Amino acid sequence: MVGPIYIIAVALGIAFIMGLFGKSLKNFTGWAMLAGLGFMTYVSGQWLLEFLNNNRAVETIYTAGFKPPYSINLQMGSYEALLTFLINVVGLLGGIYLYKDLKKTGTNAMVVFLVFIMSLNVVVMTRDMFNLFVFLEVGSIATAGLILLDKNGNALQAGMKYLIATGIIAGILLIGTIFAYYFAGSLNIDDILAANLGAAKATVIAVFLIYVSILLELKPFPANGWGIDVYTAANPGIGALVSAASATAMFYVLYKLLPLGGAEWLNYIAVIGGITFVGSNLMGTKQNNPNRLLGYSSIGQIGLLTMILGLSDILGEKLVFVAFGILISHYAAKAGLFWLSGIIKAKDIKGWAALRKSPFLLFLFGTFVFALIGFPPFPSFFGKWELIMTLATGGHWAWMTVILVGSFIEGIYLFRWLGYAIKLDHEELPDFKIEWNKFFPVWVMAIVLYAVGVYVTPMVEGGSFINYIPLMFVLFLFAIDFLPVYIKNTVSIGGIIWYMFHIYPVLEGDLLRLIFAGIFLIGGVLTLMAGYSKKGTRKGFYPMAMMMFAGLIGIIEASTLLEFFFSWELMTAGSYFLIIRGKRSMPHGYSYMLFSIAGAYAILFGFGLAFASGFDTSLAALGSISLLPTLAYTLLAVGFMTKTASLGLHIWLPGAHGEAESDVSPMVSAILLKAGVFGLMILFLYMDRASTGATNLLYVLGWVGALTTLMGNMSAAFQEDAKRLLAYSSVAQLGYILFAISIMTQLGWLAGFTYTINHFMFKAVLFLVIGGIVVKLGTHNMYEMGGMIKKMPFSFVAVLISIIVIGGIPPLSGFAGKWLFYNAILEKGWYFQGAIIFFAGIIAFLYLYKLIHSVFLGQLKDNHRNMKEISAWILIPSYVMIIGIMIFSAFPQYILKPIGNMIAPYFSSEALSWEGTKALTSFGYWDGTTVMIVVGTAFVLLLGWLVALSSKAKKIEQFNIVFAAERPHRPETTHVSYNIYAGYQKALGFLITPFVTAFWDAMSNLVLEVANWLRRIYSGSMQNYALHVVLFIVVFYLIALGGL
Amino acid sequence: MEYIIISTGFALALLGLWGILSQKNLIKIILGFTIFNTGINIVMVSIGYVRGKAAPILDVIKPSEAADKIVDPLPQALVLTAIVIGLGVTALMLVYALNLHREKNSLDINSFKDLKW
Amino acid sequence: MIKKILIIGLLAGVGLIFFDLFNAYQGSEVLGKTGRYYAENGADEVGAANLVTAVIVTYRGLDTLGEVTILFLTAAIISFVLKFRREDFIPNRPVRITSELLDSASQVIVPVIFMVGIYIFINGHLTPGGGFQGGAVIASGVLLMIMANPNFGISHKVIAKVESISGIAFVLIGIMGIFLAGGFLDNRLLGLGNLGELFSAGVIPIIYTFIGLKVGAELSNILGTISHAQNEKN
Amino acid sequence: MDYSITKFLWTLLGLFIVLNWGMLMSSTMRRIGARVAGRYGIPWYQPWIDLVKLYSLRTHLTHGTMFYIGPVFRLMGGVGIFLFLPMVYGNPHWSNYSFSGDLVLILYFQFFGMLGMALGAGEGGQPFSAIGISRGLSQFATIEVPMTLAVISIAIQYQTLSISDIVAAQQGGFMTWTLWTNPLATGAAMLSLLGAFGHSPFNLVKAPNEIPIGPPTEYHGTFLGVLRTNGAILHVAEAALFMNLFFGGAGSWFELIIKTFLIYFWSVFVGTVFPRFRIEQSVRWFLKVPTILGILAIIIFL
Repeated sequence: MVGPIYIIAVALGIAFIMGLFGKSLKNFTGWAMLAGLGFMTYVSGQWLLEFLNNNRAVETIYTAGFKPPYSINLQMGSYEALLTFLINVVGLLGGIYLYKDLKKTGTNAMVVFLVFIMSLNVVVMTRDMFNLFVFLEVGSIATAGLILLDKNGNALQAGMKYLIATGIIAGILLIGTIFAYYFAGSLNIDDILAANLGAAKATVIAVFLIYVSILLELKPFPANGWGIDVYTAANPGIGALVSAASATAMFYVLYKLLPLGGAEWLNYIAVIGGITFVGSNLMGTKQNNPNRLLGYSSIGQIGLLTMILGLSDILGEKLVFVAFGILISHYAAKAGLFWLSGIIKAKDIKGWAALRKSPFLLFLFGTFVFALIGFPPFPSFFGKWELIMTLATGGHWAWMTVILVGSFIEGIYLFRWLGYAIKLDHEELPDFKIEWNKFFPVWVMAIVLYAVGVYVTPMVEGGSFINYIPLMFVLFLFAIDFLPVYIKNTVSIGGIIWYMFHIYPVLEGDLLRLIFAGIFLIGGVLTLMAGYSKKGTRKGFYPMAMMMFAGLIGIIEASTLLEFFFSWELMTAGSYFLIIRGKRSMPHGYSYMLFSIAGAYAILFGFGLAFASGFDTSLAALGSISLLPTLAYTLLAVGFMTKTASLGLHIWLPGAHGEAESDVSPMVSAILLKAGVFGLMILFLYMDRASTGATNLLYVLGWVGALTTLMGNMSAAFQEDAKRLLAYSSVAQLGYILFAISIMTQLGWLAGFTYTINHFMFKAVLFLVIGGIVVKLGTHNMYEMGGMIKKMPFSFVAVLISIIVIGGIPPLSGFAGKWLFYNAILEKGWYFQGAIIFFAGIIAFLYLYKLIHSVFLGQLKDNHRNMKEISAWILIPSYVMIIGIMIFSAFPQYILKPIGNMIAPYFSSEALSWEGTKALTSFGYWDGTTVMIVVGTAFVLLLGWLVALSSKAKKIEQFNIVFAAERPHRPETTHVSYNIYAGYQKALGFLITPFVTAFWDAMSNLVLEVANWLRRIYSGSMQNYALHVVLFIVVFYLIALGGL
Repeated sequence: MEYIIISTGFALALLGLWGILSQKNLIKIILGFTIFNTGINIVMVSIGYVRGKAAPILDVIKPSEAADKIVDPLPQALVLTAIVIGLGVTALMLVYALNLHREKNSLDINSFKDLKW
Repeated sequence: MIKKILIIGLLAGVGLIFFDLFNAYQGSEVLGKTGRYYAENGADEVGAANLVTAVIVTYRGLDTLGEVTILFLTAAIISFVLKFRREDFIPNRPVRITSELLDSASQVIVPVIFMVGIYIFINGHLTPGGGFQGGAVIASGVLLMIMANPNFGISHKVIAKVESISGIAFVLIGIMGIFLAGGFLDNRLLGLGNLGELFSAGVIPIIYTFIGLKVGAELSNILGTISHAQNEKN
Repeated sequence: MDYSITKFLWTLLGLFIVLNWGMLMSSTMRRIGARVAGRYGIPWYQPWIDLVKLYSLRTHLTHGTMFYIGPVFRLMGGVGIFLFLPMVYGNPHWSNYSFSGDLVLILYFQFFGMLGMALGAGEGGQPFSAIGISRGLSQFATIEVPMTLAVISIAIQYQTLSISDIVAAQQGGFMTWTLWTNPLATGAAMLSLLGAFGHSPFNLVKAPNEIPIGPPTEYHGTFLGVLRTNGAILHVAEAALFMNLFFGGAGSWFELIIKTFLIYFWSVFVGTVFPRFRIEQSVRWFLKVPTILGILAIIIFL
């Protein structure tokens, strides 16, 4: 074992030696620096291993061979080992990253760099107050030097601001230290802590001074303009170090000194942290300079960490895990992002669209963003989870809200940025070249994130259940991403099918889950089949699709809250990437993500309440929510409804589904939406229905569902874009389902299931076929199509059948839903909602006819004359679905009966009974099979009759019509499609004025305006920044000690 | 006695702070900073003072009776360190000021507002 | 205007803090625990007559190391911040002729100054003063030379060598402490000798000599760089 | 559930009766209309002649498969409603295949024909057809609102959706008819009936007096014949549906003929009195008075 003291000794030794030979041999100094960093990394690393493997006692190093407090002592415990290791790793990587720049500036720069990292080590290890001060100063002077690595005016100004601010702070710390010595009679931190200075009226000032200076070093909002400027102006490589290494060290200093003042100071710290977290994220929303944005984000994250320390007495033994989870994510992600920024060198985040030139970097970027927001499988996810759960246990709703709101705001800008990088079409993209030394560190950081994420998973309560098999599969698909489509497609389909067999025995007997598993997996296979029609390699499609399916199936498998949420987030992430693949889907993918995050946080909050009610980690906890049950139910419902796109939360859907790729739309529409339905069903089944909160909620949801349906169908009727029409139709269909299951009777749920299954099948067919046609004809506008029945008969039949199902026309299965609806509504007594539902149901015919007529009937356009049928790979899955529909229509009892039996126990009355093929309720009866037979027979007879009458009808060509004895010259003029429901719109269009969209726009503008107004405090004048610092001190003093 | 010293120290620190916050000329601000530091140093020394005791140098004082005859050596040691650190920082600030002046040909604090928001 | 009021308000606030501190301070009649320890054991443990030196160099040697490092850093930073391209460099810029008095006086005084400086840090463990003070004095001598002859070029090479070697020596002595004595920077490598003599207090005189050289070198280096920077045409 | 051949034949016979009665009724109505307009009008047997003529026309021109089977769908719609509707109360022979589904089935089976027709006409590529269809759909989408409300209302009233049971509940004299027991629902339904039958003022869908417009524009010969046949059946069937729901059903064919005549006459009567609405006008109209009536009809049961 190499003693920790050698970190200092060797680093300084090398530094001095470099000074000695630096001038003469340049290369030597470079390697010497790296060797020094490497050595430090090695020392701290070996100590870390030592503490991990055989948990040995904490090592104390006495300098000068005298015992503290008379001499300075350092300490190397597990935390010190970990943090020094982190610092040294980022130091080493940073050294590699900056190697060329440092070398250009010369030996001295390298010396400074080396000493900088060393000083951070000492800051972490030292147990002496004054020594802490000294090495903080070493660190800040080194920083002030490194800022000037790129000599530009901005860097100079930033450095000056930094010097002045830290100068003042250091002074305050110095006074605090000397008085601490005066009161405690010692400079040793442990002695000072033991002296309990917080108690006495006089001595508490010293405590205050120390706290305030340490907090100020952590750049609290608003006294952090100087810090942000440093991030902005300095070389990103330095930004990475300041954000990852210095912040880590300072964070640990705060942790060391936390007990200084006693409990009541923790609240102040937490509040300051919270304000910083929310405030600086808020201002980030208005920021376009990448480095500055990262600065805001870093400060926000450190604010969160500060806040967590402030909440330490609440978090108890969870503190370490939570703090570590979030710290490590911030550390790796920020370092990575700053380094990326250094590679791209864009002045504006729009410029990051250049990342598209190297998909791998893009992948890394995505990794970092998702890690920062706290998506699985990254440590921050588990950190946040534990954090929320623990806070909930203590009943600290306010803190939970602050955390979730802050994280959401962070999502606002991070995902706008990611969206730009993935999709934005931006002129003058900076073109960058990747040198290995710049690329390697970023790469390592990404690995760290994944590795640590997987490593900490079992440490979370119930985390060990999380099933990583699907994720491994995703990883594998990433590995083979370079292969052509058909191979990856086969692999994916194979994987899903294999998983079907794997999961069937698990779910056997649980019909509810079995049905949804069927929808997700079978649907997955069928929709993927369409992928065979695609050419090329489709980079990144398959991993993301599989990630979505992994999430979906995970939701089904989940037995604990954690698993459920884990999979939920996974699904969100995957689907986001699928959606944003579309040509024009950047804004839609963005709003989808925002709604999803907000929803996820609502769910998280609800889960927190559920967990806190009984410390039960299993999903059953939803059944016994005793803390604010109404709020919990509402939050959960809202969370799930963001996925089902119910009225008010629907605005992301039309764009997202409409603009997505032709085979992605069916995935996200027919399959993904069902995840929300599943969530709602689980919630409704578990929750205590007797409670007034639940009943009121259900009543409201009933109305929401009904209105959603009306809005969806009506909007669909006025669309000209085929895919948006279908998207709105999905909104409406999900409205039906929401309404049905809110009824909470056996009939209602049967209706709900019928709709779920039907919508899954026909929407898959419609999106597949229409999507295929849209691609083939190269337009979304229906009025530019027409007459396709001649060219694509199979597609026509598929669409026709789906339409009959949507319309609920007997004899097809859609009618089953309508019939069940009627009975359910009469039984429940929700007559008016019911009336709205049926009204909407009839409006459906408007868009259905518009769709099929404008695309397949009417006049064939000249430029489509030599169109062929769409790819068989699209038709095959469609027709599989059609067969499914037909079976369901002819023999509904085989599906509805077992479902009825399954859900019967949950409901008081068993309302539906069966006589053979005949379904009976207290109101009416319906016999699907007979209807099928009767209609079938009669239809055949009548057809036969007509054929007999006019067997040899003569086929005439397109323009041969009764057109006022004229012959229409152009099909465009004759094809009646554009805005055909003008009259209807005139009469009822006012019903769908986009209030909701307007509302959300107003909201987002509000946020941006507030942000813009807030950030004016950063006037840029270094004097003002000094003023902020002093202001912070004085205000904090007055609040905390009221001037004694 | 020591009260006068320590209050002088505080006064100087305040004075320096005032200089930092109100002066427009960069050099003056830096001067303010040094004054601020000096004040703090004085405060530190006076903390170590023990009434009526001599400097902690054992030339005439016997080590055996040192404990009752000398003032606390530690703060003086700290002050020395603090002074040197202050020196370093000040030097750095001056160099910055020099370069800033090269950039903008001005030392007015308000001419360095390129970074904002 | 508003800003002025704000500033005054803030200063009042800080003043309030200081005032409260002032109230909390009642001077001291006897030594604190730490101070007492030094007073009682300093002499026999470290053997330095100047207890402040004992504290600086030995008890809190790590601080001193950091201190030295800071000067070192500052020098390094300044030298790469003020680095300028050759073509901007005027070898002998026209300067005001320095007065006869200053010129000749400097030639007499400078050696004396140097000697004083050296004396100060060699006797650092016995008399007031030490490495830093001595180094500063030496640097002042250098300053005087520069003032006397603005184009006086200090050889950065030499300075750097002195600086680095003394730094390395400092660290090495520190490390030797780990092996041969109580710990890093322990001064009991050599015998403590008897209190008050020049060759006493273990390695303190040696360390202080190096510090003195180092500080002197660094400060002169800084001065040199800054004065040199004046030679840049702008 | 009886799929026997005899049942089939009885139903066929019923269909025949309904067909002929429908044609007679339509000719009569057209005469009445003509008289009101001061014309002499057609002879009562005109529809039979038309039908024979249409069916015996030799030229059959088709625009394609969907165009060809569109009329079949249409006719299937009419026949279907007839099939699922118990015609004469209490007589198993005339209850047709009503055991396979209740009121809801019939309500939704209406769309079957409409959709088929719309698709068939759509393939014709005739702009007038498309226009007519869009109008028809718009109008129908609002007609159904009062209708649905009325249906819900009587479903609440009788606690059943089975037509036979509803009729059974109305046996016991004139005053037990829904017309009296639930006048609001009846009102709403009868107003929406006006739209369903598509006479003036709600006949913009196929404005008969101008140039031929509306779904059937392209249809001729046999196809038109099929459509006419359907028209006859559909009118009677729908009238019979209303009869069952609101006017105590029918104990015998005679009663059915009278009641259906009166119900049908009601729409003609309104039609001859009022001028034609534009689409948005009729949409608004149906969402005013009839809808309010329907809502009241439900409110009274709350």
